[in-house]
Amino acid sequence: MRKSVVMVAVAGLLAGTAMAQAADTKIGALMDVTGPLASFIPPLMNAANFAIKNVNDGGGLLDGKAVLVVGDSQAASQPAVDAATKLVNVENVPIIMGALASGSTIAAATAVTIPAGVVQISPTATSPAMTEMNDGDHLYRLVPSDNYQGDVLAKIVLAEGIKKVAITYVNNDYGVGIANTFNAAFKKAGGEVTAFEKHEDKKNSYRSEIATLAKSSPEALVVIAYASGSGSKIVKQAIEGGFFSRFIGTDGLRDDQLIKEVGADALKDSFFSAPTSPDKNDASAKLHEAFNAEYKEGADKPFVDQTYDATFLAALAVEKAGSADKTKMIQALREVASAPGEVVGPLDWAKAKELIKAGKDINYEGAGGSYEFDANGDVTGYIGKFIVDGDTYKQIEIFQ
Amino acid sequence: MSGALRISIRRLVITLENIIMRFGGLSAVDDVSFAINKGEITGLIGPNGAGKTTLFNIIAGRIFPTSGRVLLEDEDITSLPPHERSRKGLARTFQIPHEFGALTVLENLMVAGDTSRGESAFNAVLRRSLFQREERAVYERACDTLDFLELAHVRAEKAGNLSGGQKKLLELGRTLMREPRLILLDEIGAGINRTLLGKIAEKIKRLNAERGYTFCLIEHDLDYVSRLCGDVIVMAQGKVLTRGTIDQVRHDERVIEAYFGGGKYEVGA
Amino acid sequence: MESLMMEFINFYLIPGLALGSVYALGAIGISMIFGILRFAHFAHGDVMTLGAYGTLTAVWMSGLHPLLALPAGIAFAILAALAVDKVFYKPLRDLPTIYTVIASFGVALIFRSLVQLIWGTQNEVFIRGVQKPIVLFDLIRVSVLHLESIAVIVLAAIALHYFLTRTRTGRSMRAVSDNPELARVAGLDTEKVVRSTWIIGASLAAIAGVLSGLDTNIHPNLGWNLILPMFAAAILGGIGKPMGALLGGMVIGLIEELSSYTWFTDEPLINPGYKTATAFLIMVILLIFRPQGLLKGRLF
Amino acid sequence: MDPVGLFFYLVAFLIFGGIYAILCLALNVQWGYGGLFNAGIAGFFAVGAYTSALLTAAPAQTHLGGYELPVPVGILAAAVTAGLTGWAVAKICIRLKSDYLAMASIGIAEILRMVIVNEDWLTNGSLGITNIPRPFDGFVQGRAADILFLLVVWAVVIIVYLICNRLYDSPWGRTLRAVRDNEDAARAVGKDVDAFRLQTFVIGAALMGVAGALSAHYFRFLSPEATEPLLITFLVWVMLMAGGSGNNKGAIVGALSVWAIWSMTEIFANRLPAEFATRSSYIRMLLIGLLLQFVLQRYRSGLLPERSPGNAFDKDTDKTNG
Repeated sequence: MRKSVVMVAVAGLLAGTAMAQAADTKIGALMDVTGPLASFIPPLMNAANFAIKNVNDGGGLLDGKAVLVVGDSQAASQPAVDAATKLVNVENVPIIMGALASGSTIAAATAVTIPAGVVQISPTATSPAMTEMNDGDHLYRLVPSDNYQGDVLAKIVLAEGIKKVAITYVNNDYGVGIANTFNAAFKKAGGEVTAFEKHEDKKNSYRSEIATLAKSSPEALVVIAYASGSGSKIVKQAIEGGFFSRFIGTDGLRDDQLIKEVGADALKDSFFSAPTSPDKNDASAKLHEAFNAEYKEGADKPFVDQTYDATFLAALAVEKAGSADKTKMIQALREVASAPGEVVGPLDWAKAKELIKAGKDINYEGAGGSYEFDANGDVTGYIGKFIVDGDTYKQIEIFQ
Repeated sequence: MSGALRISIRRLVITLENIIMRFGGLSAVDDVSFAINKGEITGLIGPNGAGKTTLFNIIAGRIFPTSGRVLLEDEDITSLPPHERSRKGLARTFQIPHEFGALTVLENLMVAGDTSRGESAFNAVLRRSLFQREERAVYERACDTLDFLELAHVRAEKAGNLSGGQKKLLELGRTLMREPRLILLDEIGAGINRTLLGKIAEKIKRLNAERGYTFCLIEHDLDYVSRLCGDVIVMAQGKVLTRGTIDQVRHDERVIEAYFGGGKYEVGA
Repeated sequence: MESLMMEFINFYLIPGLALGSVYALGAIGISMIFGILRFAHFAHGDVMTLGAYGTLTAVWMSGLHPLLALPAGIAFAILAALAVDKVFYKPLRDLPTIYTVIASFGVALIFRSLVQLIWGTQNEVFIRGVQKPIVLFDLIRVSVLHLESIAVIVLAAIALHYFLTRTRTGRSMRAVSDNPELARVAGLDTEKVVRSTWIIGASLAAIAGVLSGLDTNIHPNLGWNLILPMFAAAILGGIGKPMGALLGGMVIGLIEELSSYTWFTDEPLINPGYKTATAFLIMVILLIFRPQGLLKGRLF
Repeated sequence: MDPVGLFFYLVAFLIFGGIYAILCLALNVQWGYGGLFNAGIAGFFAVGAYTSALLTAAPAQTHLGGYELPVPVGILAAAVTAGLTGWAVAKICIRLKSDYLAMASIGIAEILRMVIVNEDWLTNGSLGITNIPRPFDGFVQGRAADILFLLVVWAVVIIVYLICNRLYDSPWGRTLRAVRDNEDAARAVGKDVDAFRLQTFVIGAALMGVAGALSAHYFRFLSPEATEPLLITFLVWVMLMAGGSGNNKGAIVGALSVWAIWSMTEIFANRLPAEFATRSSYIRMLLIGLLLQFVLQRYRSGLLPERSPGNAFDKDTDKTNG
């Protein structure tokens, strides 16, 4: 019986592959669909699909259509490696967008994509460890390393005139990275940190932690956590207990979910940092409008911009390379992402395809930044300062 | 009590001294002292709840008495765990068959043999030649036991699939795998058919007569007891009521009282 | 001194009790299922999740307050529990419990996937915005929800106690839990007892799910994240003892909250990262030294 | 269809399959032979993984260790520390009965997970350990390195299989199965039940540690989600039940077939239309849950049920043994 299951599996595999048109080109995507980050994924999946849709609406990829093949990396090493193996070996994708969590991104890269010579672009992985990795130039990311956002956030907080804060951060690769940098930078610049405590994700009550954090009366609470995880609960319980009224968060907290759970009124003194696009670029607004027209909601969710950009960049790299040959992707990606070249933005697939066809150099300026990769595949990027405005967030300042 | 006078100290296998066993507020065994004679088949009878099985469990070490002492010949074994008593030659069967269900009949017997070298995980993996001789001896003893019990035809069967009577035989067989000094049989005849019952009785008699094995058995069927036991101990409500030959105890007023609550009946008639 | 005292009550004690009441409501079901059906029900947390989502749907459709829409969620959870018992657990009942335990693990996976398929993975909330606490005598600040939670648990305890001691089914349940062999001999209707167990367990789980959802938010992992502390609570209270489970839940909730209180120094007693570990530590210690639990539950 | 790609997928599939096979064999020693309900597999797996990673990784400021020891040393050390952890756990709770042991072992595994995630100085906490080498790292580059690693993994699987088989087919294994089937009777025939359980638990835990070490070397990266109980504990239980507990071949067959289902269902899921891109993953989990129920109800003794090892002496006596 088991044999027949395997047989059917193989048969289905062959049939499935035969179904895809010969001229279509696959783009791989590693998404943490199930597992602890599941609540983030639906808008991000829409973002990736939207990028592919834009490609296909704007003339398609190479001589056919672009097809997104998703692997479920479940925010853990083992499924990430398994999913990446399938993308690389079974689906033969020339380039991979993802994964989201640093852990699954690193595991997929070191065990699968680097040895196989496939370029991987993570939209969100922030772990500093990725900078020094011996990746043969195969691993890129679209958000600055934790070291960067933490530093900038420290500057933003001090610029607000806040000298004394308490910090709580979620104990995962995201929270620990940013919190450590922020803590160091803030102290170095003369700020005072009254408490620096990690917390577990997934708990229902953080009240005792918050009460402890509130000792020695800090002016504000820095919450480095996801809004759909512990972040909203902490903010809500801190307000209910009357401990804090002012919160400082990063991109993980800057989520409509927070406003949905806490309400805009309670957040009027709070501010947030998040990677953003340069000042004059209206790419973000443009993308959000189109995105919301397509999916009704979700453009403001964290990491939507970066996920869209990563997918779009992957497609651009393939187009630039002129074929789905994975060995050409490093050079092609660097060319389409960096200056010099004619600037293209989100939704501009037709224009980009035209330019590439004409042999012109292009420079993708995305909704989430301009993505000038350095030698390590990192971006310096821009960090925006956001405040709550009605049901959503408003960017009020940009730092580089 | 004449039996006790007959024998010298050296012929006692098990001696119980003032055994008391309390569960919560209840005394299951209340100050019991007796000895079991070597080479005999001693019966332990009494109505339900008399404390017979509790006493067996105390002798076998499955539970420890609240107070009192258990001697194996001259050695105090009161606080010895059951497996160490077993190694000293105290073998037992259980009221409800306790077979090793997923093991074959042959394995059930071999497990009970003395395989101390082969029971080292290290030897099992790296020094297998070390226990081959020991294993061979245990195997042969198991085969002989199977032949003796007429179970050889089911030797490869899983013990869990045997009939109730066959399981009882198997339990008996397990007690024979090491040289036993005393075999405790807890209702070996319960719930099995007449034919098999006769067969088991015959085996016990032969083991006693031919090999000189000592038995102590709990039994409800007094006819059965009368066929096997020269010496019978009667218990009721946690105490020893009397002791003697089966004919003596059958007509003892106190025994009749204990079994039937007063009426003038002959017990087991 | 007084303010310290108040701080303790407001921010550690009452939240601890509120958290404990969620654990307790879940643990009662686990304890009863363990006592009567003899297996660790790993899908119990996901029954909570179903109850919360069922209530949420009723709130969306009717616009009622979540506590008024609760019966819909309870009915949904009961239905789901009875269905999986019939289809997945009952065929395995005569086998070693490991089969049912593994089956319940699979059921947990099925429930969670269904919730993700039907309702999606994003967090949902019953009530938007911050609930301002009630302030009494300028000293005690309690959130309405916490009062509600504590009231619900008191009501549940009274109702359960009444049911178990005064009704025939309730007494049968206790009998089966205390001594299944005896109960079978006495000719109790085991299937009815099993059914009642699921009904009560699922109802309380649904209530717990809704309370948890009111306190924070509703998401597909809501119950799964609570399952281990609830097991700890059930064991703490003594398996098969509903009142013990209730007590156990309260104790676990309190200890989790109090473990990070600044007891002796200005630092939290235990690094908040280890908050959950305290529950497990208590469970393990108890299993070793007093496996029958606080209220002398059954041992298997 | 690219045969080279399929070949490398098969290689990766068999590496995972081999690691799961070791876990399954280890659980088979504990549950199949010994009847011990260990629900904390992930904990021993993690101890092994971290031990080997810390000993063999490149030096780093962020965590302890980084001694760059040879990988085989790391794997052996993993077996030792996981075994010691198993010993400590068994010392405390081996007397607990079935479900209680399960609860205690889950609790301990969770505590271990929290230690790993919280003690940054030791494990670099949630940021994890990078630059973990594979054996023979210098020899081959790129995808071909996977083939070499596959050989290493299956060499370990074969060694573990041989160890388990010898344990099974010995008085030790026989006694252990007797302890599993009936504790009281085992005591009554002179077996030190607690000692056997302790040994079983330690051996199983050590083998789980080996599997953990191999996975760390395969990923070259280790972070606390490696202890995810759904993927380690639960899946391994399903594999053993499906394969046949008490049967070593069954353990390997179970590991490979359940892993095939787990991994290959995604390839189908990818064939669904784009609207299902997110949902297909949930559907996949749902199907796995249902499939499990099917296996439990229809194949409850597993694909290859337990068999007695037979007796070497029987050959020269008679032929009744089957």
